[in-house]
Amino acid sequence: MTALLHVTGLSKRFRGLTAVAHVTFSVRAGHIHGLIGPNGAGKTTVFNLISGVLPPDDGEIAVDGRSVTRLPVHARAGLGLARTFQNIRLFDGMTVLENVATGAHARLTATLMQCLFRTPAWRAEERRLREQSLELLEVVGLRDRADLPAGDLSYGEQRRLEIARGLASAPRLLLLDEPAAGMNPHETEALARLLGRVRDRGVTLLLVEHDMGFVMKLCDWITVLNFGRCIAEGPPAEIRRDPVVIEAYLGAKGAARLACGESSL
Amino acid sequence: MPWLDDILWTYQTLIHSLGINGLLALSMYVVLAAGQLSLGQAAFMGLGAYTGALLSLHTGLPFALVLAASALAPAVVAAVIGIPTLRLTGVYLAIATIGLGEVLRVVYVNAGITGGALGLNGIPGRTETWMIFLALGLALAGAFAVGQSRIGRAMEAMRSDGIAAAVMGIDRAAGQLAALLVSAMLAGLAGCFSAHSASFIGPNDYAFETAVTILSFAILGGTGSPLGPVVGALVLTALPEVLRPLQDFRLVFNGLIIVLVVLFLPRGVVPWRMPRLGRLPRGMAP
Amino acid sequence: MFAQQLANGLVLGCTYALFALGFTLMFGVLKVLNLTYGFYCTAGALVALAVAGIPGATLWLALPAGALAAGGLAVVVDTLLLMPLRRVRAPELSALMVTVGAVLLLTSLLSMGLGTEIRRFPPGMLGTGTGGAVVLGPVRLAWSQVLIIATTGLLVGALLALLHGSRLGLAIRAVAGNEDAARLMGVSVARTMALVSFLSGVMGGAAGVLLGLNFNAIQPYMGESMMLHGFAVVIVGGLGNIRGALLAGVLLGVTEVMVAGYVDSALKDGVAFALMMLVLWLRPAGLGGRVVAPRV
Amino acid sequence: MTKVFWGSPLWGVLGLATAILVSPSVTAAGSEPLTVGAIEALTGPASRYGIAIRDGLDLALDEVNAGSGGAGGGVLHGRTLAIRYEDSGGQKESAINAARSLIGRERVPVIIGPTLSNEMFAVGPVAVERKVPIIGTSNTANGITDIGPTVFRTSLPEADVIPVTLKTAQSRFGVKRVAVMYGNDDAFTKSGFDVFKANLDSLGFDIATIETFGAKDTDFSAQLTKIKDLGVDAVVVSALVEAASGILLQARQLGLPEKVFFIGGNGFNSPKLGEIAGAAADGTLVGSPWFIDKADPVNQTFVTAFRQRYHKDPDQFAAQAYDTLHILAEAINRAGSVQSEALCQALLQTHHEGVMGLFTFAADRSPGSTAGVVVLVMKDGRFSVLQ
Amino acid sequence: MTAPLLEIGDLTLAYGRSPVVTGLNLTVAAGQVVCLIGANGAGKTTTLRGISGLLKPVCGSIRFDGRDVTGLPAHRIAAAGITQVPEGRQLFDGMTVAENLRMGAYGVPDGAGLRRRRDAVLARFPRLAERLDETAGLLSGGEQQMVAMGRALMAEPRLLLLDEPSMGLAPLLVDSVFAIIAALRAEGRTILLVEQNAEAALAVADTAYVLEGGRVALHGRAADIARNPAVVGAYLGGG
Repeated sequence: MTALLHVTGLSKRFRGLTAVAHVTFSVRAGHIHGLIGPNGAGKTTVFNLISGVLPPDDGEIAVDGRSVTRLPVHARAGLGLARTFQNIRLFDGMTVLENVATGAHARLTATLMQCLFRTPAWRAEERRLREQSLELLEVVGLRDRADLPAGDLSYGEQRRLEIARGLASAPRLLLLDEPAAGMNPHETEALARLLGRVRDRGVTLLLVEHDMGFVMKLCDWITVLNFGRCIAEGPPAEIRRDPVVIEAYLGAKGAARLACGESSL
Repeated sequence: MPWLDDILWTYQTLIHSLGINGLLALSMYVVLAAGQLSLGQAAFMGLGAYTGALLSLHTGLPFALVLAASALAPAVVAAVIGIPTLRLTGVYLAIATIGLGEVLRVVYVNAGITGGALGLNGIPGRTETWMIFLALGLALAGAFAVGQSRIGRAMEAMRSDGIAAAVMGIDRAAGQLAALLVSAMLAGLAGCFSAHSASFIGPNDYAFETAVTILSFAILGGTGSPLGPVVGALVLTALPEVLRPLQDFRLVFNGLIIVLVVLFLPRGVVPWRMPRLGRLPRGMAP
Repeated sequence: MFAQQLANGLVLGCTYALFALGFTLMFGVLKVLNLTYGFYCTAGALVALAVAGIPGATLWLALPAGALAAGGLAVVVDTLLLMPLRRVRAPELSALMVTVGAVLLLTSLLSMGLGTEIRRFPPGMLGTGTGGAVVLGPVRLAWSQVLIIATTGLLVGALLALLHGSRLGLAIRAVAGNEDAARLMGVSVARTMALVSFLSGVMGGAAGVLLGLNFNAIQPYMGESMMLHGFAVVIVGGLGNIRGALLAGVLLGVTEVMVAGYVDSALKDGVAFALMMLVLWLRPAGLGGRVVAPRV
Repeated sequence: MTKVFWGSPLWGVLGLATAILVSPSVTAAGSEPLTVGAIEALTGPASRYGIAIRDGLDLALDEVNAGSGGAGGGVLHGRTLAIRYEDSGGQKESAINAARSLIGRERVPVIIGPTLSNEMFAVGPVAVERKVPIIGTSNTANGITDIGPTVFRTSLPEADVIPVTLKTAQSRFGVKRVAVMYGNDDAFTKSGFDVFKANLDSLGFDIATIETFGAKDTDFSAQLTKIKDLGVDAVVVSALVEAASGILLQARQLGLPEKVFFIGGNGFNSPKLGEIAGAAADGTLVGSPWFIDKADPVNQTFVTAFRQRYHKDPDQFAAQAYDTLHILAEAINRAGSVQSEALCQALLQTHHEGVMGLFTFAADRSPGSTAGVVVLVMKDGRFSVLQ
Repeated sequence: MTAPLLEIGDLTLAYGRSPVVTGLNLTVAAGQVVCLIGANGAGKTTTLRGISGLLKPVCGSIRFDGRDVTGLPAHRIAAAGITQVPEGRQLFDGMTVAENLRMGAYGVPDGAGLRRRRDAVLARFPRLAERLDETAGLLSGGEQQMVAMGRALMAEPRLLLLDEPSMGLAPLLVDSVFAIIAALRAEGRTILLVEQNAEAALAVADTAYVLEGGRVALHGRAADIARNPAVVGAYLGGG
């Protein structure tokens, strides 16, 4: 397996604060890769840098060996990069189905002329798009919501819609920013199954998440950030035992206690 | 049927205005649909009018070419204004386009060829009613076709959330610039038609009030679909002619409409929203 | 002649800066491009005119009356049109559009009610007529022009002192910087915004009175015709930047006069726009900084 | 969604619109009043001209119908003359709609107006197309009557007034070197400038500089400072009264010597000039086709009647309109019908002794005589005839 | 225990149409430190925004010191004696440290009272005394957190709401933040604390509430909660 995403020496400062400092890690193709760390550790900033929403002060980002560091946001979608947002950003006025279809923008090929004259090629593409979008909605369980305005969905549904929209571009790498936030355990479990299926479709996932049970169960590999720096990296089993990580989360006492009895909610 | 001819003759200007204002409203829609506000539609219209009138007065170009040139000239100017301002927030384009209206007025007033403050008169009446409505029909059909394609979805996405749209691979600045260019072309076309319909144009015909009137077409109609602005234009163009007493209050009325509609009827009188994904294969409903 | 032209430019520039002050303050705090601002200028001048018609009234009564009335009007407009939009967090352009409609509504109502003819202050008010000029070597300045320069300097100073030296100013800056945090500190954001509207209106009104006095011409469209220059000044100076507005106002005034005096007066009207486009292309944040970038 | 659409207020509006558009118009026939059309700017910024014109027309109309001309009341042996006014608001497009409606629906035989030269450029071709005579009472721009063979005007173009003023300045005050200022964004002032320029050249003046300004400008200091340095005898200005008074005031503020006086175009010809500019306006020369204090009895009768009816002083627009309606009534009677060619012919034969003096049409359908032109001079805020 | 200083009954809060907090009951007694823990998105910050008036409740009641403050605007609630240190600090970036502190006591007129408060805050955060004239936005993260807490203490609040005070801080600074909270507690101040760092929060608190999906999943004495294996597991994910 090769590295699909390669991040080297990434740094970002906001005014006086160093949000990300010399972060280096790789995401292997076919993996579900977790990015964890306490609040304010710089995880979302790393996402913003990878997706291009923010320009880095320093460092390199490469997708499939090709540097995307200086590409504008919209150009990265064409390289197979998609993402969701921590504070859900759907197109509220558009329907659920249209949101998914918009997600496919970068891979559609219809030209202005084809759209204007509704050529057979355009029709075929739109028909395929519609089918694929409905199928994606099926996958995230929103098929029966297809014609509602996205703004009318519940919180959990909106999260799932964002994932469907992210998948619509048939990305190679999907960045998920706290996909389980605000979900109850039942929903979280369903989400885990969904993401498993997504990986099985051949999509590599990089996710930021706070629900540790979720992360530990789902991820193949984990990178831990604290104070904008990488403090640990490895498979879940290792990370769970890594004293540096434990200290970052619980402090030394909690870590000691954790060593005795493990259980989950 | 002479009485019909008479009615058509009597209302010819009104009928032309209905179509021309429909085109202008559509030009406003194209910008608004992409999430920007231009107050330069009147200026683009004026540029089209002057370009068309000068070509007709001084060259023997066929009308089709004159129309094409009148659409292109404002598009070039729109690019000069749009490229720096579309990188910034919406207010910059609004300000720059208001300024454009003023500066073009200064140009018309000072350039010898434009007849200065006296304007241009004796412009041949080359506009036929069918041309206007053919253009309006085509523009409307085009707006629908494009609006229901990936381009239309991209426009609404960039209006709704610029960052999310960018992440979907949508180039916001380029999309909004394209919308502005198309809009300028439509307005230029409308200007060319109006110049060849009224036979006389002057530098003060394309001022701020005209821009606001065009905006009021779009706002009244609503921007959920291209139909809204056109209906708005038809209503606001016919109304003063129908309700003569309203004439005195024309500008007051336009201003009032914008204020009331934005505050109380944000989706306009045609609240219908155009679907962005064709409902082609109905068969596979769940 | 050069010295006189420089003085002419300075006076003209001060009128631009004076006009733009309230406009830029309003944008800086309320984050709204309020096109009705030009109307406050007209309203101030007209109210001052009405007060000046009362026997025994002087400029020192008419000026504050006009300014306060314009301030009151600004609060009414803000409360009726912009507050409801703020409450539902309507998009930025909605607020701009409402003011586009409102300025057309107000101006055309006024010109219907009063006619568009020019009015003037009664003769004998400070600076009107031909009398009263200060001669400094080759430069002649009418008293009304001196008054404009002095008022502009005074208002810029007073505004900066208010913003940086008082509790109220602190609250205004806090609201401009971070609305929610200001709320948590006990600042009534609604009241502060009303206050800013009022202050802007007062400055617009005062500018209107002084412009009317200096140029002896008051009519419903006077504010609107200042708007383009107002835009140019706030863009060149940097949106929301008070020192920038002063700088850009004077720069614009001097440039216009120099172009008219030494190049061609026909080009004078294009200067504002040219300067604005130049800044937009080269330095969109304006000379004073503070760019309002979109969310991408 | 569709439900909302069909229930929207839009349909009520459209329905109303259709109902009014298709409703039949009432046409005049038989011994009913003879109705002529008038398109004037009765609202909007130009309404002060339009309303003055309507006042003048209405005054003359009542005189015609009362038979003050001596030959019985009305026109064509007793038919009452009536005027149907359409408001253009000073807007070109409204003016065209008004003209089409007057001609196509109301079938008026002749139109008076419209108020502004710009409007005439737009409306003229429409009237010419249907061969309807149209008489401008206030259009002073060049080229008005070139629009077509049924376009007349009774207003003296600036081209007739300005040479008189300039010659007076040359002969009486020895003016040689002048500076010129004009508002370049207004058709009226621009065309006034064109005439000034042509006549200054042909009369051999030395033009030191030509400066421009905008109609909305309030600051003229840059131009005036430049002029001040050029040492001219007079400043020739083509401006509307707003800008004109501003220019006069600022010129004195900037210390332009008292002996340098101003020569104005028709825009200066307003009592407002003295009211606003006061002493700064002293010495200003302006030519006018009419003056309120002209001593001839026709004028005195008009002024008295006007004051009595409207409780205000007439201006030149009212005077021109007043004459125009009398000229039209006489022409209708001479033609014996309102048929287009006959009426045009009759108009061309006009020989009317009115408030503006003796009026005839030249072959180009513009006024044929400048005998009525007077040169006025400003003193203590009021114009008086230069003796 | 005396009557609670803050009493929340059946509080429901929503952004737009989606409820984030439902039927929340919570009390804070005077002199107590109460902490609110839970996963991201559980509704902790939303609860604080509801209490401080930044978010109008959909239903439910908030009583402060026996007075109903439900639905009051934020500035009135601040005037009543509740001060929030918001998540991410939310300083007035363009203002100086001194001005930020001044804003904290916005309701207090200039004078001796104000000087006394300022001296007290500067005594607590001596580092800020050296930084008074610097622009707040350019300070380091730790210093910014000090400004944020100092600004809130300028109001001498009767109830202090702290939202994630340790967020993004280096370990040494986290320790000092909790030391300050402990000191405030020792002085008898009443604090409602939202914290990701559950361990540290529970150590300093008297009472704790565990939020899950916008509802209270657990509550009790902080010491008991800290020993609850379910809570412990939730923070590093059990097997």
